[in-house]
Amino acid sequence: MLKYILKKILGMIPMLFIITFLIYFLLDLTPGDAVSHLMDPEALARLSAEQLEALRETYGLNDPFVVRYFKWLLQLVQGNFGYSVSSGVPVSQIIAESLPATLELSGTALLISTLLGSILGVAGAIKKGTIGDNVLTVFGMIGVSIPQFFFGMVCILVFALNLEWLPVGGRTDPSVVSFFGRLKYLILPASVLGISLTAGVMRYARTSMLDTMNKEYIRTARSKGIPEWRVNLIHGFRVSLTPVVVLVGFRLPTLIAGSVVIETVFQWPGVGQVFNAAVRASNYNLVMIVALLFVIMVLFASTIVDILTAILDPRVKLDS
Amino acid sequence: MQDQTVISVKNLKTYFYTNQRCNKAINGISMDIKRGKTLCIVGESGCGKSVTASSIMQLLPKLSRIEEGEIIYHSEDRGDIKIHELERNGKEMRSLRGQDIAMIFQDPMTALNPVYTVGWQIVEMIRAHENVSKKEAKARALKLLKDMGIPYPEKRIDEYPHQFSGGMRQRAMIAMAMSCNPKVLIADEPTTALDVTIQAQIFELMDKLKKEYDTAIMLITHDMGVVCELADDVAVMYMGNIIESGSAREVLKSPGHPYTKALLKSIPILGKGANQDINPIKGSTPDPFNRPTGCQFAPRCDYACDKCNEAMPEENQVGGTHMVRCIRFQEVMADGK
Amino acid sequence: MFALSSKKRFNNKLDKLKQQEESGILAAKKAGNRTLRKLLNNRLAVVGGVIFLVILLACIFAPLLTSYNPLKVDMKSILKGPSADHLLGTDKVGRDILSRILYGGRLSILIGFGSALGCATLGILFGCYSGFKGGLFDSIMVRVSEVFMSFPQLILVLMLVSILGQSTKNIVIIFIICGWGSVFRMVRSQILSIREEEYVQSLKVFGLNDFLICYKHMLPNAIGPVVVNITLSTAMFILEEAALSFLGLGVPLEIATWGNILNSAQDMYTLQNNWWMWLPVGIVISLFVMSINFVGDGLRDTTDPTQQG
Amino acid sequence: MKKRILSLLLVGVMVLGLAACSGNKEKEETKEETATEETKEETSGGPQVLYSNGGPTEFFETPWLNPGSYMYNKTLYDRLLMADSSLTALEGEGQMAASYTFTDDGKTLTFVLRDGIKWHDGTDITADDIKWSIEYSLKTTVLNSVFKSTFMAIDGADAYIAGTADSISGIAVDGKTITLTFSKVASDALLAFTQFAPLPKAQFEGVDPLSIQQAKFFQSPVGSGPFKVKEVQMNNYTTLEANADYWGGAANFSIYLNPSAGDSDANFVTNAKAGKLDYAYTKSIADVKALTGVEGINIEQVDVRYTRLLYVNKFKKADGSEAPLANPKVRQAIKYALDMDSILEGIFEGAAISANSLTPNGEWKAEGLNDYAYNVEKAKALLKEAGWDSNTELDVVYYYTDQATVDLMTIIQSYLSEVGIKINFRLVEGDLATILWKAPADPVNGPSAVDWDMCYAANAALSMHEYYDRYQTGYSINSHTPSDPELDKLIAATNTSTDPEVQKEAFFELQKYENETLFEIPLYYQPIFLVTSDKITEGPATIGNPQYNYNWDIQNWKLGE
Repeated sequence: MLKYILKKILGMIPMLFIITFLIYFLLDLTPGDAVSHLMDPEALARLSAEQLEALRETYGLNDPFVVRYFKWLLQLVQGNFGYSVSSGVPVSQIIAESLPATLELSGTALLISTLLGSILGVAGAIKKGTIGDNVLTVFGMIGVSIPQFFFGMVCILVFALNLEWLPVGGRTDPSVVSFFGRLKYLILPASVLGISLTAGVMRYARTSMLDTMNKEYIRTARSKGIPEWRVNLIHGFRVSLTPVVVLVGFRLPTLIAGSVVIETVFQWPGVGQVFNAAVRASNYNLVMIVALLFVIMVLFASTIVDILTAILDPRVKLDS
Repeated sequence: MQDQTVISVKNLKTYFYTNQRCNKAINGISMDIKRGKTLCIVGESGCGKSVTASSIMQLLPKLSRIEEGEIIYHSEDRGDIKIHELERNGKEMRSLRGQDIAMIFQDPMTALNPVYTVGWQIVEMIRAHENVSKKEAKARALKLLKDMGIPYPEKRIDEYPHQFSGGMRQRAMIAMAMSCNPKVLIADEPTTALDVTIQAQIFELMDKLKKEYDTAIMLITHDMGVVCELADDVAVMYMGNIIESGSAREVLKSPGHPYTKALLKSIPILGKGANQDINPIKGSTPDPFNRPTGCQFAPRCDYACDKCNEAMPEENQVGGTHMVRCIRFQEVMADGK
Repeated sequence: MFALSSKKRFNNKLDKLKQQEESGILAAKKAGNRTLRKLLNNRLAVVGGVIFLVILLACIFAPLLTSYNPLKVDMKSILKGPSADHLLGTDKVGRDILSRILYGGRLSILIGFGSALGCATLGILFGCYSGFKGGLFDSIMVRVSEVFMSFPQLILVLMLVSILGQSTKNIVIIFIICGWGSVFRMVRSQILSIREEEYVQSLKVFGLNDFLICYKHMLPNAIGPVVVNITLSTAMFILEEAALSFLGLGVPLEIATWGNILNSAQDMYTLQNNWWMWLPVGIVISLFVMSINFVGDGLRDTTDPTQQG
Repeated sequence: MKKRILSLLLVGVMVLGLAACSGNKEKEETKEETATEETKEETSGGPQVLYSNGGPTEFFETPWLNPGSYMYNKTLYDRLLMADSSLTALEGEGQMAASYTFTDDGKTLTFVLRDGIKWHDGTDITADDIKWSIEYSLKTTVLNSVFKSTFMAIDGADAYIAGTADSISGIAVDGKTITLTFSKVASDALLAFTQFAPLPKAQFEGVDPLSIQQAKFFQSPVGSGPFKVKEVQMNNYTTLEANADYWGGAANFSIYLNPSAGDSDANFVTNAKAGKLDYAYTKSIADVKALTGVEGINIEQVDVRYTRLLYVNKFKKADGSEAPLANPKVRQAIKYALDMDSILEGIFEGAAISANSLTPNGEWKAEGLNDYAYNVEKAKALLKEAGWDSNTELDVVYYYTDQATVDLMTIIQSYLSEVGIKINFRLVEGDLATILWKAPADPVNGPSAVDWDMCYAANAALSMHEYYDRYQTGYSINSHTPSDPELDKLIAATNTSTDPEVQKEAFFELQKYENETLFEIPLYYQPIFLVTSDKITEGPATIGNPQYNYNWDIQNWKLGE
């Protein structure tokens, strides 16, 4: 197992190098640079050309992008994540503030979608063809069929404004201290994001469950006289868990990137919003570090998926 | 004689409703499975022999059902149980499965759940029917594996099915089936997927079960060699009907139905040298959706005549338990070719 | 009570079938193509198919259904509710919403299908060959696809939009660049397993060249899941287009697409008062995407041989 | 059991649909009481809280760029002088300055600092802080143009900027008094010092003026105003507490800021309805429409110097061809072709006022200007006179991304096409300074260094000069108007004296010239809407432009239940 993980990590290094280089190159291609996004157009209009040049000089934006890339890489290797061009705040601090919010939101949403998706998928497979299957499928599909921001806004309108059960948005309020008080803020965004991710898990669970239910060992299990629910869940679902785990595994990166749309609609101070603003303002340092974290999480996720499949399915050997 | 019968099947009809069509898989069969005896059901593939086993175990697929007829299990303590009336996966049927009637399947490769250890699956079977502690159940499973002749059972019990060879896996299957010492063991072509040397070991093992545990065995096969070796009673099936049944000696010595005779002639007998003349049966089994009128075997039968095409021949009793469904059975028996 | 009747209904259905069989009706009926019949008796897929066709045809024959030009500004009739001449009312600048939904539908569906087909073609082209050929080409392609798939999609979209500029064509290109990776991986894994089949060895023995084996013989066997993927990713791309216009990155706002129409519903006042500006288009998008998903699911069930019934 | 769960789910979905569409009136009334109760029980313990927006998302913006557009800049910092609601400096007592004198010839200005005033970290506010603030701000790149023109007029400022002197000779510090001597007329001197917020010199040791915004100071500023920073959670919320020893009295409430970028707050309406917005301003008509009639929320329209216009590029094109809009007749035709009143009625429901000049209506505007009322025939006639070729395509650019702008562009396109002028419009992003405002090498006859024909933009002006100075020949960002001696003369006239009456006359002449030649096409004046909730029982005495500082003395407001 350890040998396998080491091999995977070594494999990651060249990938990280290529991807960060590509991101830097693409970021440099976008029109304008960090300076042109520093302030709103009217203020910018009042600056003279020399002042603009001087500003560019201070951020070292004038040397070719390859030089800038290696300068950034050098800094990274020394563990210095650099400063946000627009606010001067160290990038590590910005991430330290916004990452927990995204982890909390995306984490809960992933949990909701995995649980809900698996239950709906298994129930749909067992009750295939009946009305129940159709109703569950329609319910599962709702998430993936309605655009997220539209679904979010309607939920705010209904639950926050009309029915007033839940707060309108934001992550918390200084006056709210209890855990449940804070939880109240999480319910709406996490369930909107969760429901929109459910359909994928549901369909995967349903398909793999259908495949498993036709297998021989299910008939053997039934011939052993064990209760129907054990046959379906312990024997059936346990085997069809693997593709579901693979799908959820490949969704881990959303833990880092978060969902820009949900975070914007629900005023959630997550990485999604920060990253979206940073990319549009060509805020190099911030974009590179978040992208780096994202790519590490993607490669990490694929390793986790391999290990999990090996654990779940004894037939799969790790170092194959 | 009567009290020896464990399961009696009377005029069983099972129809399949897949692909929006109705396929009469079993068209009225009757048989008795007796304690300590091996009943062999033999026939080409597609004649409905596996469906019989599934009907008895109520393991039929969703889109099929038992139309008519009875399956009665004569249990010692709970009197006669009408299996055909039981709810498919109901509580009572499930208590029968595994405890009173156990079943092993054809392809050991896919019959065991790949993600659980062999030991775990046997323990699950034991604990499903008797509330014994996990430790005790595991000990029993270990003993069972040893009885079935699996080497190093202590190590093997915690291994996964894919680490077992074909023969070993079938032995594990039998161990599992026998874990609650069932009254009846139904084996659905247990050795077809195994090579010959392993086949002999499995049959030897089944014979031992019959003698030691007095279990009734219903063996389904398409290989006449197996029938000659193991069978106490034989039932030859063709297109959903039993066309000939009786004690092995009667049927093999003097087959009354052209199909049985042809089957016997089409297998090479060990040791009879290279130049045996083996002549296969001409034609192939007809399409179940447009069955020939009258005797189902008529199109492929050497003795076929006009009368054969009128109606399905009735059951004629020839001597003790020997039954033949052919109007010209005397000629066939006399022929003695 | 509910369980009993379903048992009874199940038995009646079988009795009816048995009765028909015995009377020989079923034997006479020509056994239609199995896949088509199975697709038809999957209720959801049929309903999905019908909705899909209705919306698609309405969009294609938009000129017949509405005489209004989707871009025509009419200052006199601003924010009018549904009325006789404007079936679904008008938006902030007096444009007829029904015609915008229909003409916009053309663009959205074009973007959805265009991108999905683009991804599929790229995915199949590379996936097939690299799965079959293996070797250096395969490892390079896998690495390239890994690069594209581990790219944070948002950053790719943001950058490409700002580089290429905002237009329908660019959006399709961007979706194809982002999406081909997953189809590639799926086709490649299919081909890897098909490659072991005997008939492929025999084709090689006959000396057919690689392309012929790969694309003519192996591809049809791997096409089932790809077709399903096309339908499902069409739905996904239509939603992505709507999300992009929410972030202000999608198709330029004045061009009518479903995403842009829905975009106008961003402020609470419209949500609460001018329901006709967002409800109809929201329903159309959801129905269309759901119908594609159901058809996709139906296709998946038919291409799966182990399915009974 | 399973069946019952399914039916429950179905009912749930139906309720969601129904509640979404209903949202009708009487539901909102009942909701209002519960909303205030909810906020009350939440904050019944500590002091009352005034909710507002404009909280920092990445940093506190330096007060030297937009002096009052952020709530925190208006409450954290004190200015030298105090302006009234029409932004004219009050006589006698100021904020930091106990008293001040400004000589009639506008050459010397002296302040006497109030004694005992302290920065929030307890250190004294000294005259040296003021001198340093003026000098240091000149070196930064983010300085408001009114401040810049005033400080550049101080004697010795040019030498300081050129680096030959290490301080500005014209600023003399003596104990509590600071005297400024001007080398040329600083027409907006008093206005500048009512808005310019001095900063603590000690906090900026070793900070390079070019990257002042990135200084640590602006993560949690030390100010001089009635409120100070209590807790900052970027992108989440920021709380300001009352400054107990503020000279003008201590407030009995704290301020809670929702984060929002610039002056566009996407969650303006949702927060207001949920009782989390007691004082804020917006320009978005959609927000205003959504909040009119909501109980407990009052909306005031404030007319401000904010004009939306079409800049017209009159330089020859790079490929040598004549600028299509060089001829004033074509520009007049465009103005006649736009039915501004019905456009504004459509998009802004009458909340915006059609414009005939850069200067909004009021005492600073000349009488009798031509309104160019909507007149298609006149427009067509002018175009025929100018020999307009109807298939030239004008390239119009804009940089706002909101829906209203796109709608406006679509409408302008359709009106102009009716008189035979074809335009297509595109969004520009990225380096706007070069794309929009790069001045040509030769300011007299070009060719133009930018490639657009018209540019839809806004002009927010603190002082009238910010409207017109940019059209002078050779001005750094004049990318559109070739040198016009008559125009230069009129603009220079407005900068000759600090006496408002003299300035007014000069502006009237300039506006008449602008009205004839239309060197730019003014479209409309956009008012700002001040949104306050009933929680503020005793608010500001008079309502001024919320984007600038005036004597609203927020620390003495009273908040009700």
